[in-house]
Amino acid sequence: MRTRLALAIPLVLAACAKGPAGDAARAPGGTMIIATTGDADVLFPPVTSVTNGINVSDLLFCRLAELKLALNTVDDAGFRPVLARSWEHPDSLTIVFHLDRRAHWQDGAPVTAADVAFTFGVYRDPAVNSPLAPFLAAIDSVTARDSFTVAFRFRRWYPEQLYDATYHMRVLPRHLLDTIPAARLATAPFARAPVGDGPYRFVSWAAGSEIALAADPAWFLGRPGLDRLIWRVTPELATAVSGLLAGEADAMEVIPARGQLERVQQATDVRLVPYPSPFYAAIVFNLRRPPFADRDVRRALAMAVDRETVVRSVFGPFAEVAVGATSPMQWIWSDSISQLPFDTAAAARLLDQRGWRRGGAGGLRSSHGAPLRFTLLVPTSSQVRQQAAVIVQDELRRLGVDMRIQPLEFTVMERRTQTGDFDAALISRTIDPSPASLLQWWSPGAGGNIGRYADTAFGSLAAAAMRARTRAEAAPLWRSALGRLNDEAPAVFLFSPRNNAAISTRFRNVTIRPDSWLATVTEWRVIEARHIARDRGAPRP
Amino acid sequence: MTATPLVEVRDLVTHFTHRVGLFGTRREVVQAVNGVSLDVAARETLGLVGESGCGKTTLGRTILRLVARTSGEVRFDGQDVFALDLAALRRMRRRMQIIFQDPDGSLNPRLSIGRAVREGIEVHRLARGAEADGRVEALLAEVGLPAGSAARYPHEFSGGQRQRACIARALAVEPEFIVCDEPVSALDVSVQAQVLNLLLDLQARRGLSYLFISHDLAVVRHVAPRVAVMYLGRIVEHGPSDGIYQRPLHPYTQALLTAVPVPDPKTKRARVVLAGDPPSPVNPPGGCPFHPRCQHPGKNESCRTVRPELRELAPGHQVACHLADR
Amino acid sequence: MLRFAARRLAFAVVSVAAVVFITFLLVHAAPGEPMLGTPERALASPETMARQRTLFGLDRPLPEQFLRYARNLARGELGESFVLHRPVAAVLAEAVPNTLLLGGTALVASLLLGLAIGVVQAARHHSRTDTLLSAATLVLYSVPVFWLGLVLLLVFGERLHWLPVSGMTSAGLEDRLSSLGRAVDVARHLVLPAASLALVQAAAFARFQRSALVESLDAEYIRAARAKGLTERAVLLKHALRGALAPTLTLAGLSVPYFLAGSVLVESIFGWPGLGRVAYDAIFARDYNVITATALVSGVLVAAGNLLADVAVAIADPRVRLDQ
Amino acid sequence: MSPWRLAARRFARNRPALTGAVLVAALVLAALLAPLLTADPLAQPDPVRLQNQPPSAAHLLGTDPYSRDILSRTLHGARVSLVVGIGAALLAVTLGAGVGLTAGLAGRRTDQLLMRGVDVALSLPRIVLLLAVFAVWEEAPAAAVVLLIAVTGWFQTSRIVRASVLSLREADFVAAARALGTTGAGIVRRHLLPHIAAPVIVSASLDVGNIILLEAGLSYLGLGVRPPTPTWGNMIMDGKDVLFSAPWVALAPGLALVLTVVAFNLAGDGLRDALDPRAAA
Amino acid sequence: MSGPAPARPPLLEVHDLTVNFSGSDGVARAVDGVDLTVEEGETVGLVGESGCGKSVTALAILRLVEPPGHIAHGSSVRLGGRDLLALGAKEIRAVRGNHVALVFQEPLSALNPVLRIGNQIAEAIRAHEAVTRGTARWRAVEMLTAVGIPDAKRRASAYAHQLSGGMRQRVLLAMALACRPQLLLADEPTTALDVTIQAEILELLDGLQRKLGMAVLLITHNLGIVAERTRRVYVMYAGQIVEEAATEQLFAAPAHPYTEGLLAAIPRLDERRDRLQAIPGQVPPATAWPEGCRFHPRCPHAWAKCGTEMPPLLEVTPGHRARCWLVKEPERRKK
Repeated sequence: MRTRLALAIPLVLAACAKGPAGDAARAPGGTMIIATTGDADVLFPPVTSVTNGINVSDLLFCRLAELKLALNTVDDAGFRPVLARSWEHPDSLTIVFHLDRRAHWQDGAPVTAADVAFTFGVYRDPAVNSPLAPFLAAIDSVTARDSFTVAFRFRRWYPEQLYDATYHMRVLPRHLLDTIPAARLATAPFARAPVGDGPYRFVSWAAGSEIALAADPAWFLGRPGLDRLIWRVTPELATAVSGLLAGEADAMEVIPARGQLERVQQATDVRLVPYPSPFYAAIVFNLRRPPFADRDVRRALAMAVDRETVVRSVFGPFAEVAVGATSPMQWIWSDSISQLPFDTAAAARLLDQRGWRRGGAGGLRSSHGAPLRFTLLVPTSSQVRQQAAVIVQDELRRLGVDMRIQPLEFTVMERRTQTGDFDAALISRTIDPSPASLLQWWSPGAGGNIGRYADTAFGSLAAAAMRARTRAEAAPLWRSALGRLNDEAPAVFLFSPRNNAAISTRFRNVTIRPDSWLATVTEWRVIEARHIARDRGAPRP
Repeated sequence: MTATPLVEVRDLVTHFTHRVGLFGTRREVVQAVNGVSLDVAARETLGLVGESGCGKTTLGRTILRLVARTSGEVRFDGQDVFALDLAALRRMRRRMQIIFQDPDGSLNPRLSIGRAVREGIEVHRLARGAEADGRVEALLAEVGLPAGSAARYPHEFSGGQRQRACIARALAVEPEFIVCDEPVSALDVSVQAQVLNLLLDLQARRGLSYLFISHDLAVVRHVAPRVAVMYLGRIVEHGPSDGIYQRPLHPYTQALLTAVPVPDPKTKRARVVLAGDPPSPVNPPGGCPFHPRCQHPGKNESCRTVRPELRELAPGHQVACHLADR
Repeated sequence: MLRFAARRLAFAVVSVAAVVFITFLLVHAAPGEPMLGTPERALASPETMARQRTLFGLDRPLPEQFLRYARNLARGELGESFVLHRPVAAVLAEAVPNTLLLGGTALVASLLLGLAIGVVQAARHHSRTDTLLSAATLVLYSVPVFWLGLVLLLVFGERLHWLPVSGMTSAGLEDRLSSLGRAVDVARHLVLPAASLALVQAAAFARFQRSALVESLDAEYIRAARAKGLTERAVLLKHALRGALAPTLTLAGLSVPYFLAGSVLVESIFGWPGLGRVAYDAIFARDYNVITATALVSGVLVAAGNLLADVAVAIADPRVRLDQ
Repeated sequence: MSPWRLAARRFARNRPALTGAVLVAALVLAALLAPLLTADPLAQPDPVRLQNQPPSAAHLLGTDPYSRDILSRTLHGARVSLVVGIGAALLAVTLGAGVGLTAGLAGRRTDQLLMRGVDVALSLPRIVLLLAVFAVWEEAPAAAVVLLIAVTGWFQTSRIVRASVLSLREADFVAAARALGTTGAGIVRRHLLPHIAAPVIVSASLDVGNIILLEAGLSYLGLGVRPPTPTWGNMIMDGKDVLFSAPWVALAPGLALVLTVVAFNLAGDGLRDALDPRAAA
Repeated sequence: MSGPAPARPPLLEVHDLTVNFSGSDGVARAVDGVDLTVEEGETVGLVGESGCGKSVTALAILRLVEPPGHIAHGSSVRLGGRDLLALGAKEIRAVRGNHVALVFQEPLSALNPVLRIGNQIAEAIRAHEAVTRGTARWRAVEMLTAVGIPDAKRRASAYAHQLSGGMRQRVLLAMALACRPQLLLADEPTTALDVTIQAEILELLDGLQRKLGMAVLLITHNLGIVAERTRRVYVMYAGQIVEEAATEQLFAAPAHPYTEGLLAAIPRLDERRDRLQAIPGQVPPATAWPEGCRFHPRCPHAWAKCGTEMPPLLEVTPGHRARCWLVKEPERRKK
């Protein structure tokens, strides 16, 4: 559905949390129905690309280690062990993981170092064509030292080695996959009915309708708190919310539309659980085209946009004005990052100075007879962005700038921005917990740098930040880089929505890790007094 | 037969193919006219009688080349009608016209009577402007329609008046020959007489020739001195009306004549009642086409196998029956 | 009869082939390309995309692609979904029965309801009941199906809690129910989406049926039936309805495209996992093989509807039966 | 009195039909005058504080989630709906009449070819095609929507026209015209067209409602005419999320839509009754 | 021909039957004060041109007039003394097809095209008699045989379109006679048929009538049929009976100028006429019957009184009545 503002929690792992509290193991489990607007694509982690595919496979497959709630991607202390009981850095280019011998596949086979090495091979295989392969470029090799020891060898040193080694890959069962040609892996039956090593087992998948998982009581880190997780696909957001309010479903990852949020706010059996979202939206200028090559024009446009109004109008209280190319999920987010002020007078002066003067029909600015006019591409799939564009259009009109909105279908817009055939585009960027993702979008030559922004000052600040040994050292450097980006205005950073999960009040112990909302679901519990039909009883044969 | 026939029809055959069944998966050939020859002289009326489905209407339309013939020949004033190119045909059509049975269907409901009559005048550029208006008025008056009819539409007239309008339309191009295809059978008795009288008056005044097609033997007798009787696409008897009506030679004609109820309670006649329905023209019987229904006591094998040709049994009186004698 | 059947079949094959050809051209001529992931996460790098194009053969000239597709199709292979990483046949095998259940239920329900309303109106035609029903069917006929769906959902699902609002089954309860319980559960889920589709079409059928009946009530044979001393009920149901049934059945057969179109909207609103959803998602994801295959299936369904209409008419009206 | 005037009189006596016609006229007028009567449908006076306001003196039908005036948008939406509905219907019947006429008049082979083509076209799943085309169309201006709906919507009309040409060809008054020597073109102009006009007008007027519904459905799916241009379909979509808190947002365009379609159907039914040849006799 | 007054009341006695049709052009009085009687076993003709009201009269007898038409208050139709117009819906249904049956003009349209003909006959039987389906079907076949349909058992399962026109009319007769009615209303039963078939059907009807002893009201525009088949005749014009007489009397000495005109207007098979005597003008529309005598605008003898005063049915000779002032003032007849 076009209203699906999909949430895109990238590649994070779920569930591999620490062992259960003793009392919870004996408590009756219960069932959680998760309403969602989209189905999963495939449950094979290397190629899974859709939010729900990732969410589900996150619970089926484990990582070596897992980020803690704080999402500190730099320090080893930010991670907790999962498949790997422990790890060490014998030298600056190597990490050696010692696997937990209790870990086993759901068919009984143990999880071994050979599985890890095999997994690396699969992710890097061009025939698999995993979109995650580029993130593993810094890893040279993965070798099994013995059955339960595996060594990662890096091409160069950098502080986020552990993050890259653990975050992007989920370990796969070699013994079930090594007979399948690499090109067929994504379409093999395994990819739709996988056997994993995570807290949940795969039960069933009715395409377009429902995916069911059941707790693995023998999971090596302890039985999860909920017996069953069922994703229920309801393409229409309003219907999904209705189902939630009617008690047909228990939870939604995010409610992206303000009107629907307000409905949930008024409900008594469902509460909103806010958490930072992993993305931001921005109007990206194409610096290859005339008016935007001029830094002052860009700055003037940025200053003319009242981002506060945009955010309040589109989201009400449910979003933040973006402080830059980041989201509150990242540890670099800070109000201290320098931003251009909302100052229409200054913006007008700046444009006047650069020769864009009012005088055309309708008070339009022009320079040498050419009106100040551009077209903004907006995807039809995102209602909030369309809404934001309309408001920006109105604000720029008051400045004498004619911004035309061209709603385009997502894939079409993607093509146009990739090939540089656009003036400006209102894009949304999904980001990793690691600030290194900034470079993916804003460094020269990066595939995601659609506006062709190139700035050595920003580049060197980011490079310095990448080399910093600790988070404390890196944070100010990253913030300066973001400040520089704001100042250069290759884009107007509009907002970073605050996600709101909607979760039935039947559940307690609910915590949400921003990059992966079900990461701690093994800890969630149903309040016993509020068990309902689907929590009780056993399946009929 | 009269000298110098205006219309000569020789061995005319008209077959239709049409599709039957769901989605027309099967073809049928309807042998509507199956080898007819006849003549109509100038200023003469030839009556053509027969029951529904006998092919009389198709014959009339084929003569005017409104329907494609299968074989045979039609000559009008010596010219082969089917050999004419389109322009010549259009010129020829000025001279031969047709009047249909159903005055509702033969007038375009969306054209005023005046425009309908005017159509022929315009097509053949016989007059234009006020002169054409005058002609239309005169024609409408000639057929007995009240003044002011020209501006009115068919639905504002009664059946008889509409038939008058049709006659006026046909007369507009000043034809010499008119096929009258059941011109009065859709009309009420009292009106029927008006129209028949009109047709006879016009013939006398304008020197017209008619091929008068009807299923009503009494009407044909009234208008036509010469009559042809048609059965299953063929002429089975042909001759002067007095002869045919008083001494019909073909068993079919005999049956037809006795079947007509006579409006006189005192006449009681012996009736030849036929058995069964006329066979389908898709599949006409071999031999004499009438033999399956024929009540003639002398019916024999040759009736079933040999098709009788028209024989002249009295002067100008021909009959296609093996058994007929004078 | 056999020749007729063969002709019809050949004709249906040609129709479907045309559908496939046109759709194939359209979707391949479209800008954009198969999408990995959801719109909001542009995860795939340009290199990944390029590799994908090669893998799917999308870098080949269009005629070559079409020939390959046609060859595969001739062998009964529908190809693979680019986005879902599975055979298209499997995708359809799951979706089509659900759509058939929804559309079939809606068709039958709308036909029955439409007939009933039409009969009531014709029986009392020019009465106040007739006028009221006429107004009601006119309005219903003019309501957009998605609007009706939303209203039904909000009123009967969310406000009154009478019926479930989404999906085909009660999540989490399927394996707790007996098979009868499961059937009842599906039926309950079916009510709202089927009603949304059926009500609008029932109005169409009713309007049509009413006028067909009123017209056939004018027929001489109706007067003849009354003159025999038959009851009004027999006159209406046995004589008038039989004669007026054929056109309505034709309309029912020809209404397949309506149900297909409606299913795109209604399946979205009620989360019914059917063909309409598949088509809609595939179009936005540029999942070429799935789009073409949904068009193919739709074409087959429409052709089947047309055929059914013919058969229904042949049964209802002896005049169009093949002559013996 | 000419049959057209008779039909007009019958129409004028038909109360529901007249109501429909008056409504249609009022709609057309309102749509034409929309720019004069109402504010800019795109203006957002205060997108933070004036969102989803209930009807008030300033905004007679309230405001939408962008603080835009719903009355203004509904009236401007009428422009799109009417242009699309009427435009596509006219174009479709013109196409259909052209093809039907050609098939009816041409020889058997052309006729067969065209009609088999139409049969095939009729089994095209229109919605799938429209979805596909609209999805690929980068920007779908109203003209494109009109064109596409028309191009996929003329098949039935062509059948009706062809059937009526075939039966007219057999009519005695056409035979009479041929017997008078009227040329083919003259027969078409004088005798066929006026008769085909009636069913074509009826089919066009009844089509308008269906096309408006179709366009609304496409808009609702985010296809068709794109935002921010107001169409009833995308207005309903805008209001869907606030259906409970601000029902007027979706209600106004929804009611306008139903009313318009009802009006066209009433008028169309009336036209059919008025032009019915059986009644015209 | 008028015999002595019958001991019993006539089988059918229609009195002052008036049927109005209200339409947009005002009220049309399609049937206006018609009186007629039919004795048991008798064949009576009702003759007139289209639009004169003869078919409506037949329908009104069985109360089959449909809106917008309605039978006016004050009309009465008595069958064996029982007023049909006062019966309840159920009772009148028991009369239809049972005591009084109707045969229509167009056999194709009077037969339901989608029902087998055997069924249509059987249902007429089952509407009035408590017989099983099987019995009814068997009797239907019997009826079909009685009306001269060969191979009736097989034909019973045919549909109307599979039969020829003559066969269809036989089926209609079978349907009408299935319950052995006392009175048959035959509305132009042969008009749609060819003369040879018409003769067959009329012969058949004669035979059946004699066999069943029923009365027939034969409605037709064909004076030939009237002359050959009826004993008494009513002539209708513009919604009224204008003349009533024994058939021989009517043809020998018509009293009403309209009857006279009709007789003079038809071409005759048995004699050659030079010129037909046409009745001038048209039948007026039912919404605008002329004042006074309705025939006066077309009447060659009309004088002032005819335009203002409507004549009643005046007795010419016993049993012969005409609605014409000439009966009283014969001297006004123009030669």
